[in-house]
Amino acid sequence: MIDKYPKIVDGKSVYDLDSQKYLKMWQGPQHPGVTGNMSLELIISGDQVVACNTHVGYLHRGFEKLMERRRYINCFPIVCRICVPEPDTNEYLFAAATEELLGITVPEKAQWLRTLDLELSRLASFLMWIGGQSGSFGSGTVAQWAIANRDFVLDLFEELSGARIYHMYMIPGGVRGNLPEGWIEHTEKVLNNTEKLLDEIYIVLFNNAVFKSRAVGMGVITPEMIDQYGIVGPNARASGAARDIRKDNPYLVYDHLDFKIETETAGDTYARTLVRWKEMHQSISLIRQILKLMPKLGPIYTKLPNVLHMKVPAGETYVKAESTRGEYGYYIVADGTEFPRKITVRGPSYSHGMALLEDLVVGGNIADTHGLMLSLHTYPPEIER
Amino acid sequence: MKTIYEDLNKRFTMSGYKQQRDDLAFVTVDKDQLVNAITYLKDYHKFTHLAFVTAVDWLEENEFQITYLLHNYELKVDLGLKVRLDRDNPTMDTIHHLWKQARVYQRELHEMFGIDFPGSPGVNDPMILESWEGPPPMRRDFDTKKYSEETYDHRERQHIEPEDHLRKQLYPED
Amino acid sequence: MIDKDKYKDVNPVEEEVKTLESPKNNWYVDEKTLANADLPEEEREWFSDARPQVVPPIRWTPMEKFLNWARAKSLWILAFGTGCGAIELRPLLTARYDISRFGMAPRPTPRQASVFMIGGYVSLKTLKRIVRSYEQMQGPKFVVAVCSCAINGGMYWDSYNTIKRIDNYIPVDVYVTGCMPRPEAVLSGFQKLQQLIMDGKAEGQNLYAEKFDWYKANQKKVIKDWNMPDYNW
Amino acid sequence: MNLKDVLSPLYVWKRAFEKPYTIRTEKEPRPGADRYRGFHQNDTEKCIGCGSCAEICQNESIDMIPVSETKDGDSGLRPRIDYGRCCWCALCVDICPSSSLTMSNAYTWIEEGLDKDTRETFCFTPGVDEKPWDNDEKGYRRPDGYDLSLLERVEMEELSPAERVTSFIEMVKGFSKEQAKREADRCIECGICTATCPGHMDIPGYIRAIREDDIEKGIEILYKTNPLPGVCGRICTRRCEDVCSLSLRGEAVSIRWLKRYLTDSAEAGKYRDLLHDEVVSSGKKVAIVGTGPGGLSAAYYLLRMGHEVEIFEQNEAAGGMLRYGIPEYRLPYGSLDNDINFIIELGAKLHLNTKVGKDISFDKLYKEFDAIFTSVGLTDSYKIGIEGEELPGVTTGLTVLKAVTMGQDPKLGDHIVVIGGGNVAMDAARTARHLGVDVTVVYRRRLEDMPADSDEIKEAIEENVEFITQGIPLKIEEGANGKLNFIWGKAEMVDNGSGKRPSPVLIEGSREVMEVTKVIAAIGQGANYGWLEGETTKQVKLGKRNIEADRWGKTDDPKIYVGGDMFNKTADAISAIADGHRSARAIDSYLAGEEYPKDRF
Repeated sequence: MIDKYPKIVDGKSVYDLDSQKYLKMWQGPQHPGVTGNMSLELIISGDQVVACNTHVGYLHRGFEKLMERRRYINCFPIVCRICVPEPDTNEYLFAAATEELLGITVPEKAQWLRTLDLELSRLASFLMWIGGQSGSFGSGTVAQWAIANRDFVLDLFEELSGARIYHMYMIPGGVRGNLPEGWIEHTEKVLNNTEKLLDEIYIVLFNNAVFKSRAVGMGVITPEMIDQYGIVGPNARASGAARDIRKDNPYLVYDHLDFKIETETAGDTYARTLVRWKEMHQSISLIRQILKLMPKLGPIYTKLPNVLHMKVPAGETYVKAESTRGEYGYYIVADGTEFPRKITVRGPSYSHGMALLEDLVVGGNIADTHGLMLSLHTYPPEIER
Repeated sequence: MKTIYEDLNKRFTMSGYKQQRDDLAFVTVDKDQLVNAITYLKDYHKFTHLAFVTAVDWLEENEFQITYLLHNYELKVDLGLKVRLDRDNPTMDTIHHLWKQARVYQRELHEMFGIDFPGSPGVNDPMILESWEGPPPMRRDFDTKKYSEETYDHRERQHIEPEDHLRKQLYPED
Repeated sequence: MIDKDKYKDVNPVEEEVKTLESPKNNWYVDEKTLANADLPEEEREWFSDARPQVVPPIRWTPMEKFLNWARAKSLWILAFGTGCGAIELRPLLTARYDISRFGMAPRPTPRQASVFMIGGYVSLKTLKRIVRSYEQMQGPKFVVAVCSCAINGGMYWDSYNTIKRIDNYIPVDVYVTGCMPRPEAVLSGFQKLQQLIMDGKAEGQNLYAEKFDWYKANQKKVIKDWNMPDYNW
Repeated sequence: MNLKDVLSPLYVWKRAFEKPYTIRTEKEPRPGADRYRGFHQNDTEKCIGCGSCAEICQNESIDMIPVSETKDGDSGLRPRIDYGRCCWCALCVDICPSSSLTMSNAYTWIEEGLDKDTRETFCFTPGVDEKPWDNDEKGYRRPDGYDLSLLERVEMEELSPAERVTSFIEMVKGFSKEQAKREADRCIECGICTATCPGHMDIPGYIRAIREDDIEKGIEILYKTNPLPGVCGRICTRRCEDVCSLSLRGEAVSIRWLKRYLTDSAEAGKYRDLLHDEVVSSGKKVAIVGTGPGGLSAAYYLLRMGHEVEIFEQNEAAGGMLRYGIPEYRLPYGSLDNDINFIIELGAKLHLNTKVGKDISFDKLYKEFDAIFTSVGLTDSYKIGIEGEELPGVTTGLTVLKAVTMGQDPKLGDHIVVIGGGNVAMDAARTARHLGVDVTVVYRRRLEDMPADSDEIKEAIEENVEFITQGIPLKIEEGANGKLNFIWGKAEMVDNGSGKRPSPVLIEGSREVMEVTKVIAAIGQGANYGWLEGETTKQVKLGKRNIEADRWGKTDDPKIYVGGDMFNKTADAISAIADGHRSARAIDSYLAGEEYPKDRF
């Protein structure tokens, strides 16, 4: 047979599969451990991964193309679909970018509600993630707990916005709806339970001998790598870089809230998991602060021009926010028509999931690839959109 | 931001500086000088983070615009560098040696817009699409709705425009 | 790599597709045609040449009923999250909805699974894997399609990369609409499927065997390089 | 690694003794949250089928399909929703002008896939196809404090009542460019108005032109169906605004003022450049009797179709009721002249001071011309039918208005009474106010029953016109000092159960006396068919009130066409314009040897 594998990783040797020394193995897209659909083309030698190539595109829907032929208001329902576990960041960024181009300011109350929504979705997304992370290390119990608990957070979303997953709450101009009656008490209950759960998770997961022995020292990101690969968010914070857009370039009402950037120094999977665990606590504290400080009354929506034929003045902007995975950004180019010229979605998974992952898994063993992938918290739909 | 721009302007041919926000500005750079400008910004102005690389299709002007967005962690500012390319023969210098993730962005641009980045590793590999036979799909002259209707099986719509319907029903002869 | 032009010459699919309009009337079965007959000689070895076979119900009705009951009560779901709908499968597996009560459990590989849940939109690249996974599943097998995208394209009705109606490519037993459907709705969908299985109506697998050529023609219409490139599946 | 690490996972057993929180959905279904965006509901009674939901849906998942009867302001279409497309974003609910479309909190809908044609599955028309969630009370409604529609009008600047009674300056100032664009932006382009407008003007079209600041295109659209846009932009009865879908929850788009903005923004001389298509002469001649809106409209379209047109007018200036029946503060003569001059410039031959039947006989017209369009309007005011009507101080509203137009002093004295509640009564009353006369309006029914435009009534009240409602005139007597004693009685509204509006009945013994200088009757007008007598008009039949003709205005004699107030029932300018347009097309087909026009306009 002809050699069909001339190129795998550039700058590295070509692996001759016919030598029987190496084996090519595919993980995904149909693999229970992969978050979203993505596949890793691994070259293994024994149990060890010697090369990796990621393949994405299984979830490609052409969002950026679709948005080019939709009115701005019609982009609003579509953006949240880009990231299923954490749609709200997308909603916020699209709304914020559109408002900036239109020159509209959002009422104060709406800003608080948006922050609340973002933090809740951060909590939900992290709960989903910690379930996957522990599941990938064989601790199915934590996965069950966390995802069931996430469901209670989704109940809050359902009451607030009318949907569990795709909230479509932050519309350009404001938010759709005030806090419902009794919501704050319900939230407090859920937050208390979540807090309790997080402590339990700490006992069961972070003290777990198996988890410790596998996660410590696995997939180390050194501080030098951060800039090289464009690593952001908790992945960077676990390597000691105190970077958080909520602090650095405060948006919404984050400058009214009291929190500090959580960091770790080890840069391995354990540290990343721990940083996220801390951030869940932080999110809970932020939600409590927001509920305390939020103005009780006030408008929640600024009238836009007629959305059926709203023209956005020509211009471009880039708006970013700290999602659970780091810097998430929307780059909108408007050309003065009813339709956006171009909307680029900058998802953090892009660099984490492709360039970084390809290099990090090398040297590990097969069983660790998914733990590693999850510890980077990649989410493929962001990559391919 | 302004000072950085002035410093840049001394060294490179720049135009169209626009301060969008306090922490965000856009500037257009000459195509040939882009890699130098980015290297300079990275090394001397601490724009160490490449947020994204994307392209905008200005079909009417027969040009592509590539936007590189850099971030400075010390000043906490974003700077967007824009380059205009000829749409008929889009080729751009690669920056994969500066950031590791750049090659992925360039690979995507090559696939979605057909912009070539000679020297960028793996740039010609299919990334998202598989066995795609049409033109690069993100180009504006590719009509996704038309393609979708031709290729896939849709249910037929039964929509009637209220305006026409009203007139036909109430004033059939007018 | 495979010479595409060569492949095109051998492949008569393009003409066929135009005549195959309705799933009801125009399908045909030609037992002599091999499933891989379209392929060039040297590539045939990559594919199975066996057609799926129609499995008739057992003549002794009580036995068939018993088997159907058994099938309905142990639905193993293929854990292949093909679209965003898969995110609501996760809560279903937790204690809150507890799908195990109904004898359902996720399975990591198609060969152990009996239910394929299509979670919404299906991109072309995924469709190829879906067909592959579906064909790998052992009978009796069933398909539940959730989300509006699987029914008529949903949000992505004008996207160049997603198929619009999944029932053109694999037979679907039960649809659940919603974007997304809540876990309760998905659960009801599975319960409906159980009911259908017990009534002996969930014959998607047999339909696929009967109309194999129709399905294949549809699949080949959208998936351009049907013969694999050297990687994946 | 220490022993604690090894043992800590055993902590999970603690949960084994907790109460399970599994939801037994199969036993008791869990309802969605109060504002859950579930399946759609539609109150088909409230829905007007405007199609806004279909317009805003980015998935083309909403189809408007015919369900009920089409009425004015209700297309009879209802949204059919395809749940194979829907994404539950609820923008359709947010935009719905009638608030009829809502969402329930139901969320389970399962269908079998096999052995079924899936082309129709998950398609349903909410409110028409019965569904279990039809009567659910919970679910998504438009939240408080959030509304996509722009329900409030852009304020139109007007002269204050005190200012305007002192002169005949036009009271409405008109939109500035910025205001017009903002107002035009409110339109949701549903097109309900287009059908209701008697002239079927492309209202969304010219509103779009305003929004896009394309005045030329706007003018072009206006002239397609209305050659008197400057007039209609001021005095149109605007039935379009009554059916405007925004008016269901807020204020209708100011369609009339937007039209006025368009004509005001374009220079009069440029009309000809804008409407530049070449006309091929047909060599046929058409006579038009009357220069009211009907006649002018017919003249314009006939000219554009290449026919030669001659217009006959009995007064000294063209315009008919537009000039002699509408006071200057509502329609300045300049605007009227603008529109008329443009039509004359196109080549119409205008014969002023020529009364058909007197100065020229109808028979002569019939012989000389290939077709005749008559639109002479209703010129004879109705009598009040009470004692003392023939006294010299009793006159009609039209007489007063005409006198004012011609610059004569109507000699009203210091206090007049106007009988009637229509637009002519309001115009007469307000004209009198503008002349500095105290005015009392006596009307038989209630204020809300008045046929006059509500704005007119409002403005009349602002201008201190006194209203006596449910007052029935009884008698007019000669009083002291050359004044008149106007005697009237109070009435009560009696519902006679016939389903019609309640009618006023005089309260027994009620009698009031008012001393006035003049009594002006403005209770309606009738036609005068004196001109019609002659050899050639035998075939033209008179109906009860109007001339009998088909909807094209064609009488039994295919050479004679009628239009305007004397033909239609609505008796307003835009209907007359529409009649003129319609008849012009019918005449064109007739002259070309066809029976009726085939295309729509």
